This record gives sequence, C-alpha cells and structure tokens, in this order.
Amino acid sequence: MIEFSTYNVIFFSISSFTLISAISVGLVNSLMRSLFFLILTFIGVAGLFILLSADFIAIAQLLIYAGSISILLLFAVMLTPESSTNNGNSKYFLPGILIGIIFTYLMVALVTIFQFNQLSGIHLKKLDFDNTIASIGELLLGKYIIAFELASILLLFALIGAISIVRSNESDFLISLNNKDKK
Amino acid sequence: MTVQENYELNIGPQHPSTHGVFRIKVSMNGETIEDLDMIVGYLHRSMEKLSEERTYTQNIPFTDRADYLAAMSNNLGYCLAIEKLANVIPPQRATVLRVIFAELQRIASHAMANGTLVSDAGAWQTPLLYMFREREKILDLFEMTCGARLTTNYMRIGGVAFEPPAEFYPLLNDLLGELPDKIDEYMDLLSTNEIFIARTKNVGIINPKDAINASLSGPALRGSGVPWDLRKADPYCDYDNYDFDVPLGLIGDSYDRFMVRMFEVKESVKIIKQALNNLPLGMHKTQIPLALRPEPGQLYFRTEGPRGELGYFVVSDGGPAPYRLHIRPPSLINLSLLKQLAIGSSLPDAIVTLGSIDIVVGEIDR
Amino acid sequence: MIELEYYLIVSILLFGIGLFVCIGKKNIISIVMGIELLLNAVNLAAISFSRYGSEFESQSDALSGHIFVIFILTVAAAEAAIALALCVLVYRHLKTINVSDVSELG
Amino acid sequence: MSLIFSFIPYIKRLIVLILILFGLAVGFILSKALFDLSIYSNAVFDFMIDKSSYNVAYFSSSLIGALGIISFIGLVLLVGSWVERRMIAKFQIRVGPNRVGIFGLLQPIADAIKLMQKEVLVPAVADKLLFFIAPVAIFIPAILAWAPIPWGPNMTYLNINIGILYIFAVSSLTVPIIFFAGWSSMNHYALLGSMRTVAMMVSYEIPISLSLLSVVIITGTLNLTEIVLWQSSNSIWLGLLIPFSLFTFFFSSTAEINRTPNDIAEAESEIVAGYHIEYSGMKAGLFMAVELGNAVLLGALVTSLFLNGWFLFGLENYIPPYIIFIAKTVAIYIVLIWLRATLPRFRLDQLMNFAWKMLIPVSIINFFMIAIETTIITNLDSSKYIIYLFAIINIAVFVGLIILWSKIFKIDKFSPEKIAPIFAQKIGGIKAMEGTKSVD
Repeated sequence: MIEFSTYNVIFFSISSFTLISAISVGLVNSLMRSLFFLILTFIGVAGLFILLSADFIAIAQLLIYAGSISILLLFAVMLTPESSTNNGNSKYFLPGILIGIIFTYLMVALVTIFQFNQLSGIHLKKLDFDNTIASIGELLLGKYIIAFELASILLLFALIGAISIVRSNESDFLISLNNKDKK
Repeated sequence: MTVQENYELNIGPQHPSTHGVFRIKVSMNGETIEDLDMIVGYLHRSMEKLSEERTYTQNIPFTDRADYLAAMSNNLGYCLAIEKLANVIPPQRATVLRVIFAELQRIASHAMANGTLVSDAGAWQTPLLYMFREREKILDLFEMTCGARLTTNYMRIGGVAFEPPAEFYPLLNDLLGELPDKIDEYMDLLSTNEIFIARTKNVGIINPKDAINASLSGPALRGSGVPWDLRKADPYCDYDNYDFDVPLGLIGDSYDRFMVRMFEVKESVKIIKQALNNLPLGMHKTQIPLALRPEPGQLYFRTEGPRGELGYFVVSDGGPAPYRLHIRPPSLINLSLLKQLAIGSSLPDAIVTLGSIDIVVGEIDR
Repeated sequence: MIELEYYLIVSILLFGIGLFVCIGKKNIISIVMGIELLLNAVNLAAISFSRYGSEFESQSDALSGHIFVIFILTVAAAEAAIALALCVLVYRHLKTINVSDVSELG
Repeated sequence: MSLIFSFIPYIKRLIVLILILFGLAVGFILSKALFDLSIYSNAVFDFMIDKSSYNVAYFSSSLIGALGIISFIGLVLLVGSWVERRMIAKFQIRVGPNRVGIFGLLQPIADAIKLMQKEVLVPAVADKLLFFIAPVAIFIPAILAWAPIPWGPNMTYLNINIGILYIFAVSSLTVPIIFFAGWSSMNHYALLGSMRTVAMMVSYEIPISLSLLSVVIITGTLNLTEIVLWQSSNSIWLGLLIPFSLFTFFFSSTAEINRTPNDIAEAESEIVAGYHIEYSGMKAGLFMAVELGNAVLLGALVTSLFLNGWFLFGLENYIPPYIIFIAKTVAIYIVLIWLRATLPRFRLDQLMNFAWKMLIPVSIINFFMIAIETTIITNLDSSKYIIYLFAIINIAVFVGLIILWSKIFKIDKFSPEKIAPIFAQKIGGIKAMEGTKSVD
C-alpha cells in the first residue's frame, strides 16, 4: 500500500518521533521531563514543516516554540517551585484518554471517508514553493496588513498584561524601594 | 529558584573565592543574600594552646603559620612583644632590617590581596599572575636571606636570624626601582577599567562609624577614610623616623580598599628606600639566654600588619614558656563586618566584598 | 506516496494527545503544554492544506496557510505569556497550581 | 664548533620557521588542487549517479561535505584549546602547556584521554534522564549551526535562503538544554547558573536579532552567501558600514556563548562552574568543547556577516578562499581570547541593564537609521559612493552614541583624579578624619 521510498521513511520516522514525544508529555511524571518531551515534539513538528517545504514556518516554529515558549514555561516552572515535583494526573485521566481516543477515531474516520480530491473537483497536486519568505513578507505587509498590525498590538498588550499581572502590588513595591534606600 | 522561598547555598569550605577553608552559609532569594552565617574553624591548629608548651623562641614558627601570607609581619609582632616583656633591646641594625623585611612582606601580601580581589571580580587570573610576578621576586629575596619563602621564621627575639647576603642589596634595589612603574601599570590596567570600576565601586560600603565600631583595622579601615595607622599612631621599630604617607579611601567601598592597598605599596617602597639609606653597621642580633625567662607579668603589643592591627597578648609566669599567648588576628575582626555588608547585596557583590576585605583563613582559625 | 491524509492523521493524533494532556493533568503548566500541542496540531493541518492544494491560482494564495500559522504563532506566544503569568499569580495567592484546588472565585 | 652550539637556544624557533616555510610550500603546491573543495563532493555525486539512484548519490555526496565540516570542527576543538591556553599563558607571563608533544601540541589529546578515563559521577538526587541527555544534546545545535556557513564561492553546505534565521533558531535551542543540564544536577550553584543563562540569553537575543535585522535589511537577503557577495559587489565590509551592529552582535554573542566579560553563567569565582558544576569526566569535557566550538562559530558568523567572508582584496584568487575565511575566523577567536585574558566580569544586573537600557534602544535607533539609508541606497542605485558616505556617517553616529551614552550614564565621574586615594594629614579616629576629608 505504502511504497518504500526515502520520503516515506523520513516522514514516518519524523511523525512517529513527534507522536511518541507528544504522548510522553502526558505520561511522564516529572514536569521538567514533560517539558523536555514537549520541546522534542516542537522540533518534530518543525521537521514535518520542512517536509511540507514550509521552511520559514519550520524555522519560526523552532524559534518561537522551542526557543521562546519553552523558556516561558521553564520560567513558570521555576517560579512555582511545587510544580516541578507535583505533576500528577487529575481524576479525569481515564476520561481524558477516552475523549482523546474517541476524538481521534472520529476525525480519522472523517478524513479517510472524505475524498479531498473529489471535494476540490480536480486531483490534488503538490505545490512547490520556491521562495516562500519573500511571498510571505509581501502578503503580511500587503493583503494581511490589518491582521498583522492587530497581531502586533495583541503581542504588545499581552506583554504589558503579563507584566502587570505578575507584578507585586503597589505597597510591596514601595516597601522594597524604601528598603533599597536604607541600604 | 523561587520568588518567596529562600534557599541555602554553601559557599565553601572549598570554593574559589573563600581564600582557604572557610565556609559561608547564605540564605538567598534569587540572587540576593537574605541571611548569612559564617562558619570558621576548618583550619584550626590550636596554635595558642600549643605555644604554652614551648619556649618563647620555639613559638616563632607558629606565628609564620598563622597568617601564612605575611609571615615576616607576624614574626615581627611576636618578637617585639616578647622583647618588650623580657626587656631585650635589639641592635639598631636589626631594627632597620626588620623594617625592610616587614615592608617587603606588606608589598607581597598586598599584591596577593589585590590580585585575588581582581580574580574574584572575574578577571581570568591575569592581574593575579602579574602581581604574583612581583611577589615572586620578594619571595626570592626572602629565600636568599633565610632559606624559606613562605614560612620564613626570620625574626628572632633580640634581632633577626641572619644577615642578608651581599647579592641581596642590588636585587632589592632593582626591585625598588621597578616596583612603582609596575604599580602604575596595574593601575592602568585596573583602576580605570570600567568593568572593574562597575564591579567594585559602591560595593560593600563600610562607613567610618561602622568601621570603628566593628574595630576594623588596616586597609579595610583606611579605605573608609579613617586615618589610623599604627606605624604612625603607636610607632614601633622607629617608624616615626621614616617619612611616609597614609593613603585613605573616599567612601569605603571595595574599590577604595583596593586603591589604598595599591598606594600603600608605593609608600612601603619609600620606607624601604629610606631604611636602606640609613642601614647602620653592627650586629644583627643580641645574645639572649637559650631559655628566655621573662619576669612574671602580662603585655599586649600591637603592630600594623598588612591586614591591620596584629596584636599579641602574652602572659608570663616566669617560666620558659608563655603562660598564655593570644593573637588578635586582623582578618577575623575585619571579617566580622561581612554579614552586615553582604545581607541585601547580590552574591557577586558579596564575593567582591569578601575579596576586598582580604582574609587569610590561617589567621582566622589559628 | 505520502498524501494529504497522512499529514492530517498525524495532526489529528497530535490534537488527540493534546486533548488528553489538557484533560488528564491537574498541573496548570501541564495544561498550558497541552494547549501548545493543540495549536501545533492545527498549524500542521494548516500547512499541509496549504501544500496540497491545487485549486489555488497563485503561490500567494497557497501561502495563506502559512500566514494563518504565523498568526497562530503570534497568538500562541501571547497566550503562553498571559497563561503563565496567571499560573504565577495563582501560585502566589493560593500556594498551589493544582487546578482542582483552584475551585473558588475570589 | 662553538658557533653551532650558540644556535641551540634558537633551535625551537628554527624548527618553527622551517615548519612555516614547509607549510607554505605545501600549501602553494596544494592550493591549485585544493582551491575549491566542492569539486570533490560533486565528483562523488557524478560518480554515484551513474552507479545507483539519485538518493544514494545525493546522500553520499552530502555525507562527504558533512564529514569535511565536522572534521574541521573536531580539529578546531582540538587545536583551539591549545591555542587558547598558550595565548592566555603568553598574556599572563606563563609558559602554558609545553610538555606533551612539540610545543605541547598533543596536550588537548592528553586532556581528552584523561577526561575519558575519569569516572562520570551522577548525583544521587539528579534527574538521571535529563542529566545524561543534556551534554549530548548540547552538541547537536552547536554542530547544526555550522551548516549554512559560506566557506567559499561554491562551498556552502546548506545554501538556504533563510540562513541567518536558521542559525538563530538552532542556537536558541541551546537555552533549554543548558537549563536542563543545570536543573537536573539538583545543585543550587548549577540552578543559579542555568537561571542566569536563561535570563541572559532571553535578554540578549533581542539585540542580536536587531543587529542581524540591520544586516538583512541592508543586503535584502537572509542567505549568508548572498550577504558575503553583496559586500564584495558593493566593495565595502558591513562591519564598516554598520559598526554599531557589529559591536552589538559581538558583545551580545559573548553573552550568549559565555565568554568573558559576560561569562556570568559559569562565573568560577561566584558560582564555581555554573550549570555544569556536577558534571565530571568527558561530560564536562563536552560542555567545554561546545563552549569553544561556539566561540569559533561566532568568529565564522562575524566573518561572513560583517567581514566580507572569503574575500580579501583580491587575494582570494590566489589562495584558497576557505583559508581566508578560516584566517578571519581565527582572528575573531583570538580577539575573544584577548578579551578573556584582560577583562573582569560584569554582574548579572549590570549586564541586564546594559542590554535593556542601552543596547536595545540604541539598536532600535540604529535599525531605523539603517532602514532610511537602505531606502536611499535602493532608490539611488546609480550612485555607488553614497554607501561610503553612509559608512562615514554611521561610524560618526556610532562614536557619538558611545560618547552620549557615557555622558548619560555618568561614566566620566570615575575620572582618575576623583577616585585616587587621599593622604592622611593627621592620625586619629573620626575627628582626625574630618580634618582630612577634602572630597566628599
């Protein structure tokens, strides 16, 4: 059914790597280890993006997910010292597995039943992107300029919001300032 | 690690910056030191108790090993104390030789102190090794005079052990000629280095009142601007006949202590030059009885060691051995202020402060 | 030949695992990790649709999937920052980051 | 006879001279055959494509290139530590390693053998999995980041059009690995070191990306080879055109790769060795090797981004271009060694202040300035000399910004006259001090 070619071997190895790491995220007990497997999952997904010839997205995935969001998570783990040891399963563990399996089964069934070829009317063929990065740049600053600006504003607000949430309340801040003056 | 909870860090007994087997137990909040506990005693050798079993002369090697970076100064303080107790008067030549060697030892000790301070501030040992070069030459001079480099055992009750050999003086003159230039070179490298200034300026500020209340002495006290030097305040060895200045720091931070040491080296060079010019001829030692038996009595004698006021409290019961010998180590007293300085500062600042106070663990634990 | 379906199945599996992590763990940070897995699964689906679509007239139309993913990345970064700030805040106030303990308002 | 004996002290220098001459001669002979190393991998490809499928030919020829780069990195890791130790010894008026082999050249091999023989200690409370994975995993980004480096005209292993982003993304993977190394040791020193690393890397990635953006916006490409070619076609080094970006990139990268003056993550006088304090034997050796390799990688990046890569005033036509490239890389590495032998270390908060209050705002100003200049350059493509004008302007602005910065942050208040000690006028306690105090 599936022929043995280099592309297939690479695809199946990367996707199994990704999925095994993703499952390990949920199964390991130490939060640090699950974070480690999460980073491996991100790297695996980046590999799949490269297979889909989305080079810029793959690099962005590495940069943002594996390089930045994982570090945010690291900070969160370190700022909440209990969490690194306490990563137990909730009482919904079995229901979680069940829901995951049911959802996966339904969706896989859906995908395999649907004929995307028929849906689009013509046979699907792979597009070869030669230079994605320039086109993406033009799209972002042309067609999607409003969304782009909104996203940047969203990021700014998220930054300010995160800082204002985590900052200690005003009185603590003033006390610390006074202490600093004393020293 | 956490926002709220402190965690403990054991700095030492083996740590690059504790300058020996000395342990600081710090309680930290992030990078800030919240509490600190100094634990000494890893190098305790029971010197003071052992001295009660030995004659006065046999105790001199113990003083070598108390402050192993300033053996000559320790010898000098001890010998002066016993001489005063036993009414022994050393010959004039011996006194001048003592000044020469004590000041050479001060230069060597300050070179070591400042070198390790810069190493603690993170320079990759280059200034330390530069300053070791000068220290090495001084230790060579010691070696050719008394055969030992570190634990010299050179001073005797009633004089010094040996006359320096003939080749000692030209080498000493060479060293004195080049030392001020070398000091200027290090000042070029360090005192205007912005990183070094940023690391030491306004770090570990001791204000003069605190310094006096904590009974600090030596460069740690003078760095705070308190003009107190026993060589001038309570002269011994005819220090009042020498012309030299006492450098003082401006605000009492680590940088000032560093600079005070640097300038003290220059002043020491001045003192040695004057001593060499006025070196009288004569005996280097008076004869004293083999088993010296001072009259019963007690005495506290203090000298200005490289690290501060080095005091010897001796009690004699008329026997050949001291009834009680107590050393007032400047390092231990100076160290007592570290807790006040370090709490609230960050770990790197505390390390630099510790380096600038310049402790020797052999002296603290004795 | 690997077709669109295979990528979609991988994406669905990843999504299912993300759901399981979200539901089955009681640690808030684990749940945030599960959400990241969900977003990754969606990204994968978007990129594979963008790659295997022949009805697009030009390359720039096909790259709409990429643009989608870029916006998802942006939102994910913002979401992670806010969610983790909330984690820290919850920990400070309640000394726990166990979701089942965080059941009361105020 | 005595004449012969009088040469004996110089025999070592004579040997070095002979070796250098021999090397030059061999190099001259081989320079024709080794001018462009890519022909060998192409030959392998041509040979294999006749015998077997395209995939096998592609794989085998790319294996040749990868082996070449990896063996170069291996050589660098071996020779680099020797170079560093010898040079620092010269700076510190010592001799350095000189016992094993001629000039101590075999010292790194001896060190490696010693490290391999040592027992690998694992703390009882350590997270065993992460503790074992971290030193191995940290090698992967360190080697992967070498892929898009342009060694010569045809000698880029991975000639992708997102080269800069690739290096940036791959090297950002080291941050979590370093964190895992520190965390899994379960040692407070290691934890402090890894927290410092993470905080510092997160801060310094912003100035690095801003300086790289300046390069990208001015050359209009993310491809490292094209950046090098842009510099040669406009006959200017980017380091001269945008000096502030060069400074930012270099300084921030020293923070990223833990080199003095920014080696606070493994400050040996404070936190002993930082994140790899609990590692012993070859695992510690791997961390050290990666650190050294990253220093050389920084040299290669600065060379290709700012120092015009393999071009050197037409000399690249006569000696193999990759030799020029390696020479420039080594020069940057030697600058790093020089810094390490000279400077003390910053404190963490000073470094963060420097990043957030100085480097990032000034980088943004610099970036806007370069964006305006780029617009002018691209619209006025007829006049080539405007680039030189901009180079002068940028250098002036660079110097001006530094002076302005030192004024704003009052660096000049530590002038030597104001910080030198004063001399006591009279001796005594606080009262005498009041008389002495001349400067408040």
